[in-house]
Amino acid sequence: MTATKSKSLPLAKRGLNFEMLMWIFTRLSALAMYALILFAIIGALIMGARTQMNMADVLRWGFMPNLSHVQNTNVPDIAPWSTPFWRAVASLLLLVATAHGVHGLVVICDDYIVKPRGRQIVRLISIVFMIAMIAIGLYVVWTL
Amino acid sequence: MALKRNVSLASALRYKGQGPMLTYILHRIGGVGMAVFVTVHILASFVGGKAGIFANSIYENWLFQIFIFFCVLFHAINGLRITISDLWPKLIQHQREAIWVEWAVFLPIYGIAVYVIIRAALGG
Amino acid sequence: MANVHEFDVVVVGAGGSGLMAGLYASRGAKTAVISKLYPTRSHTGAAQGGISAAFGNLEEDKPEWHTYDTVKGSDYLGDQDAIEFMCNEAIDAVLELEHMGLPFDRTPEGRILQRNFGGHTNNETGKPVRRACHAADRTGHMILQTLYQQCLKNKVNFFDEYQVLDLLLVNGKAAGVVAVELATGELHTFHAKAVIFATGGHGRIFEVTSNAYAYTGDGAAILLRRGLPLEDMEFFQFHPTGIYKLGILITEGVRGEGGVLINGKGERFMPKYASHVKDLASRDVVSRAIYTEIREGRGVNGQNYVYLDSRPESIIKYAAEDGRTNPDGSPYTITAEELLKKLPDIVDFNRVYLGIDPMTQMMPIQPTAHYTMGGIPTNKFGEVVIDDKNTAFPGLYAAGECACVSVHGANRLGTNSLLDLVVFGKHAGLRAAEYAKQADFQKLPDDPTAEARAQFDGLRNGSGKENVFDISREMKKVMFEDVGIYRNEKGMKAAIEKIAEWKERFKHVHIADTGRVFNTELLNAWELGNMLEVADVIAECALNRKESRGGHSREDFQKRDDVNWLKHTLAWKKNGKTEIGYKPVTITKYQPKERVY
Amino acid sequence: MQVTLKVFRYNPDVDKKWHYETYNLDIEETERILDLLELVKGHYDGSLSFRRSCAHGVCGSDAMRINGRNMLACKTLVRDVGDKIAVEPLLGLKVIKDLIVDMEPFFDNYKKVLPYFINDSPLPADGKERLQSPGERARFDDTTKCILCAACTTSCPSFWGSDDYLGPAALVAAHRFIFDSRDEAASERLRIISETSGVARCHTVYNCTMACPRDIQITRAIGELKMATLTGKVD
Ligand SMILES: Cc1cc2nc3c(=O)[nH]c(=O)nc-3n(C[C@H](O)[C@H](O)[C@H](O)COP(=O)(O)OP(=O)(O)OC[C@H]3O[C@@H](n4cnc5c(N)ncnc54)[C@H](O)[C@@H]3O)c2cc1C
Ligand code: HEM
Ligand code: SF4
Ligand code: F3S
Ligand code: FES
Repeated sequence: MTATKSKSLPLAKRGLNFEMLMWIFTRLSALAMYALILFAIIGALIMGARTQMNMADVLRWGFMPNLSHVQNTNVPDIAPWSTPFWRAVASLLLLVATAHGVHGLVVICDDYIVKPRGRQIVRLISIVFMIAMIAIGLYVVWTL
Repeated sequence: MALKRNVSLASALRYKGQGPMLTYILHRIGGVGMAVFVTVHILASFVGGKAGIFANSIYENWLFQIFIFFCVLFHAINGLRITISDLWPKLIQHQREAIWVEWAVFLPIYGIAVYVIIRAALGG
Repeated sequence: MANVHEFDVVVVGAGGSGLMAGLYASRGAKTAVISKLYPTRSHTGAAQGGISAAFGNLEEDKPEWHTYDTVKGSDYLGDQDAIEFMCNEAIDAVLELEHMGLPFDRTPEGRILQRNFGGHTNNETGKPVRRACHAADRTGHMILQTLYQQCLKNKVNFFDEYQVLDLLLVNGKAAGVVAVELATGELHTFHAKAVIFATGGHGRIFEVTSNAYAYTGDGAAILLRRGLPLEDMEFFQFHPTGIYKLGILITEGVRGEGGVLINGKGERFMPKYASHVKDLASRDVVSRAIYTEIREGRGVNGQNYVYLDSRPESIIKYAAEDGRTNPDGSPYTITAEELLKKLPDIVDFNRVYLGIDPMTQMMPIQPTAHYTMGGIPTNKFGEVVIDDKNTAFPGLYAAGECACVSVHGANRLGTNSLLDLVVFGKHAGLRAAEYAKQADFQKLPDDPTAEARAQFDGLRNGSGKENVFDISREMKKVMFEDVGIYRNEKGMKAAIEKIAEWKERFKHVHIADTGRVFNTELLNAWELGNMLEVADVIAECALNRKESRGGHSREDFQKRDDVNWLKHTLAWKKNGKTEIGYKPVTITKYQPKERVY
Repeated sequence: MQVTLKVFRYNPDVDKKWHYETYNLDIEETERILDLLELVKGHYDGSLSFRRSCAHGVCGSDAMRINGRNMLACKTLVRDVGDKIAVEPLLGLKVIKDLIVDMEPFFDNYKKVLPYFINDSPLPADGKERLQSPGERARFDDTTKCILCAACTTSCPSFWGSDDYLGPAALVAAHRFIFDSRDEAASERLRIISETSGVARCHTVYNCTMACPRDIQITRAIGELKMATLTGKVD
C-alpha cells in the first residue's frame, strides 16, 4: 500500500462561497484588530504616553487611534497624534471593525431569521448601515 | 397536535451546557454591546452638540463603563481563543484547558479594571 | 378507501436484511420498506464482532472450510445446500458492502482486516482461523448505516415508525400488510404483490437478553396467526458472554482477540470442555460450560456468573500457553492500546454499566439470550415454504433473523448472522421483485384492516384487571429458567401451563391510554401477545424434541439422537393448539458425526 | 435508594398544555434512567410514552434531556445523576407526545449532506476491495460512530434558533464521507455545507460534543470541515 497521498480539491470544484469567506474574514479581522490595537498602543507609548496619559486613555486610543481620544488627556502637543499616518491607521481599524461587527450582527440574525426573503432584507439593511457607518466614521476621523 | 418547536429563552438558558456555552452567550452579548456602543459613539462624535454631550454623559457613567469594558475585554479574549482553535482544529481537543486559561487571563484584568473604575467613580 | 398504498413489493423491517431486500427489490419493482423503528434503530446496529467471509487476507482460508464449520456449528441440523450457497456468496457479499463504502478495519496492505471467532477453524490444523471481517466492535452498526445510506442514495421508499400488525393473504397468495402509523394511530393498508418479512428475532421473551426491546417476534407471530408454520423454534442461542444481570453483549471478538473465561476459583476452564479451540468453541458449548461451572459451585462468589479476562497480560500469558502466533509466526501479543482500538465499545459498556476497566479488571459475565435460530421457514432464495416438501407460498418471503433457511441449524456460529442478512436479504429482494413483475395484485378483502382492528379492540375491551408489565416479567423469568440453556420435561410442562395461564390473563389487560398518537401502551401489549404466542411454540417444540442438539440441551435426553431427530420441526397454530410436523434436513457432503471442539 | 423522577408529560389526545408529573421510586443506583421510565410505565402510568429499543446505547432511540442535559436514557445510570431526576424531551423539535419528538426535520437535515458513499469510478481490476491504509481508515473513524440520536443537534443553540441549520449530526455525516479516501463527492458536500445553513452557523458552543453519547469529537470534526471548505484539503 502506497503512502497516503495528499488530497486537495481545486477551488472551482468546491465552490467556495460568501458565507465561508466571511467566516474566515471574521477570524482574520479579529487577528488584524489585535495587531492594529497593539500597534496603536505601542505607538502611543513611543510618543510619550507613558508619562502623560493614564492606562484608560492609552486603551481608548488603542481601540481607535483617533485624535478625539487624546484631547482630554495631559498630552501637551497633540500634533503628532493627528498625522495622516494615524488617521490612516484609524481608518483601517474602522473599516475592519465595522465589517467585522456588521457581519457579526448578520450572523446573529441568520440564526433566527430563516426565510430567504428575510435574510435578504437583513443583508440589504446591513450593507446600507455598514456603508453609512464607514462614511460617517471616515468623516469624523479625517476632519476632527 | 404537537407542541411547537420554539425554544424559549428560558429553556435555552436552562440547558446545562458547560463553559463554552457560557462563553458563547457572553461573546454574543459582548459583540452586540460593542456594535451598539461603537455605532452610538461614532454618531455622537459626528452629530456633536447636545446629543453628543448626552452620549458622553452615558459613557462616563461608571456602570456603563463596567459593562462596556466587559464587552470589549471578554469579546477580545474569547475571540482570540475561538480564532486560534478555528485555525488549528487539532487544538480543539484542548478546549477545556483553553477555557480555563481564558478565564485566568480575563478575570484579573477585568477585576483590576472594575476596581479602578469604581475607585474613580467614588473618588470623582 | 383511505390509507391504502400500492407497491409491487413491501418489505417489513428495516434491519440489515430488510434494507438489503429493499435495496435489491427497488431496482426491479416499486418497493416500500416499512419499519416500526427508524431504520437506523434496528438491532442489526448492535452487532459487534464481525461478518465472516473466507477471504484469507491474513492466513489461508477457503469457503469449503467455512461451509464445514457452519455445518458442524449447526450440529448437523443446518441444510447443507443453503449453507454452501451462503458461504460461497460470502466473499462477494462482503466485497459488495465494501464497495458500498462500509469502513472495515484494514490490514497494513489496505485489505479488509479479519479476526478469530468461535467455531471458525482451519480444517486442516483444527486451529482457529481469522475469518471475521470487522469494523472495530461496531460491525453491525456500520452495516446498518451503510445499507440505510445506500437506500437513501437509491431513493427507496420508507415508512418509518409504521408497525405491521397483520399479513393479508388472498387466494393462497400474499396480498399485502396492515400497519399502524405510530404518530397518528391510523391503520394503513399496504396492497402489494409480494411481501418480505425481515422483522428480526424475539429474544425479549427471556429475562436476561442481549436483544432490543423491539425483539418481540412480531413477524413470526403474525404468520402463525395466519396459519403458516414456523421452523425449529426450539433452537434459541444463548451467548456465553453477556454482562451479568443486564445481558448486554460482550462480543466473542474479545475471546477472538485472546480473552479467556475464568471461574470463581481463578481457573481457566474452557480447555476442559474444548481441548482444541478452548475459549473459541462454538457458543452452545461455551454457554453450557459456563453453566456447568456455576452449577458445580465454581461461579464467582457462589453467584451465577464467571469472569471474562481480557487484561493484556492475561491474554499474552494464555496465548503463550496455547502456542498462539501472529500470521508471521511470531508469538501473539497485544497491548492495552491495541485492544482499546479493536474493542472500544466493549470498554465503554464496561465503564458505563459496571464502572470497571476491562484492561485492568475482569468482566463479570453470564450467558444471555441472544439469537433466534428458528423462524419462518424459507428456501435459499428467501421464499417462504410451508410444508415438509418445501412448497413455496406465492408472494411471501422472509430473510434475516426472523427467517429459518436453515443455515444455522441448531446453533449459529458468530458472524454468520450478518452474513445471512446480506446474502438472503439480497436474494429475497431479487426474487420478490422478479415475482412481482409477472404476478398480479390480489383483490383486497372488503375490510382489510378488520383483523388488526379486532386485535386492538380486544386489548382495549378486556376487563382491565391485568398488568402487561407483570405478565411480561413473569414470562421472561420462567422462560429463562425453564426453557433456557438447560431444559427438562418437568420445567417445560410447567412453563407451558403457565403460558396458557398468562394468555388467559392477557385477555384482560389494562390499557390506560385511550389516545391514538403514539399509544405505546397498546402497542407494547400487542407485542406481549406476540411474545406469548412465540414462547408457547418454543416451549411446545422444545418439549417435543427428545434429544440434545446445539442450543437445545435437555437434561433428560443428554445425547444427540440422529436416528430419530435429525429433522426440522415445523409448528402450526390451529384453534389455539400447537401442531407439530417435521421436515427432512438436506445433507449433501458432510455426514453427521460427533462434534468436538 | 429513593429517587424522585419528574417527567415532562404531554398527551395531545387529552391535554391542551404540557405539565410535569412526579413519581417517587425505590430503585437501585445502578439502574438506568430507561429502567425507571419502564417502571413508571409498567406500574404507575401506562400512557407514558418514549422511544427505546436496544437499551444499551447503540440504537439512538432514547435521547432526551435528563437534568437539563441531553443524554441517552439507557446509557445514564441513576448514580450518574443523583436522586432528583428530571426528564424532558429534546429541545428544538416538536413534541408529539411526552418524551417523543418529531424527528423528521432532523433526518431531513441529515439527508441533505449526501450521507452515502459515492464513487463511480470502476472497481479495482481484481474485483476486490478498494484499498485503504489503516491510517486513511483512522482519519474518519470518529465520525463513523454516529447513531443519529440527535442529542447533539438538539443541544445546539444555533439549531434552537432555527432548524434550517444542518446541525452537528448532519455535519458529522458529511465529515465521515468527505474524509474517506475512497469517496469522490467531497466537493459537492463541501458546497452544501458552506451554504448559509451550514458550518458557518456553528459558533463552537461545544454543547454537541458534550452531549454526544458516542464520544464523537463533533466540534473538532466541524472545525476540520470549516477549514476544508476554505482550503479544499480533505485528507
Ligand atoms: C448484541 C448483538 C450482537 C450481535 N453480534 C453479531 C455479530 O457480531 N455477528 C453476526 O453475524 N451477528 C451478530 N448478531 C446477530 C445479528 O446482529 C442479528 O441477528 C441481525 O442483525 C438481525 O437482523 P435483521 O435484519 O433480521 O433484524 P433487525 O436488524 O433487528 O431488524 C428488524 C427490523 O424489523 C422491524 N420490525 C420488527 N417488527 C416489526 C413490525 N411489527 N412492523 C414493522 N417493522 C417491524 C424493526 O423496526 C427493524 O427495523 C448480534 C446480535 C446482537 C443482539
Ligand atoms: C480584538 C477584537 C475582536 C476580536 C478578537 C473578535 C473576535 C470575534 C470572533 C472570533 C467572532 C466569531 C464568533 C463566532 O463565530 O462564534 C466574533 C464575532 C462577533 N464580533 Fe468580534 N471580535 C473583536 C472585535 C469586535 C468589535 C470591535 C465588534 C463590534 C463592532 C465585534 C462584534 C462582533 C459581533 C457582533 C460578532 C457576532 C457574535 C456572534 O456571532 O455570536 N467584534 N468576534
Ligand atoms: S454525533 Fe453523537 S450526539 Fe450527534 S447524533 Fe451522532 S451519536 Fe448522537
Ligand atoms: S453545539 Fe452547535 S454551535 Fe457548533 S460546536 Fe456544536 S454545532
Ligand atoms: S435504547 Fe438504544 S440508544 Fe437507548
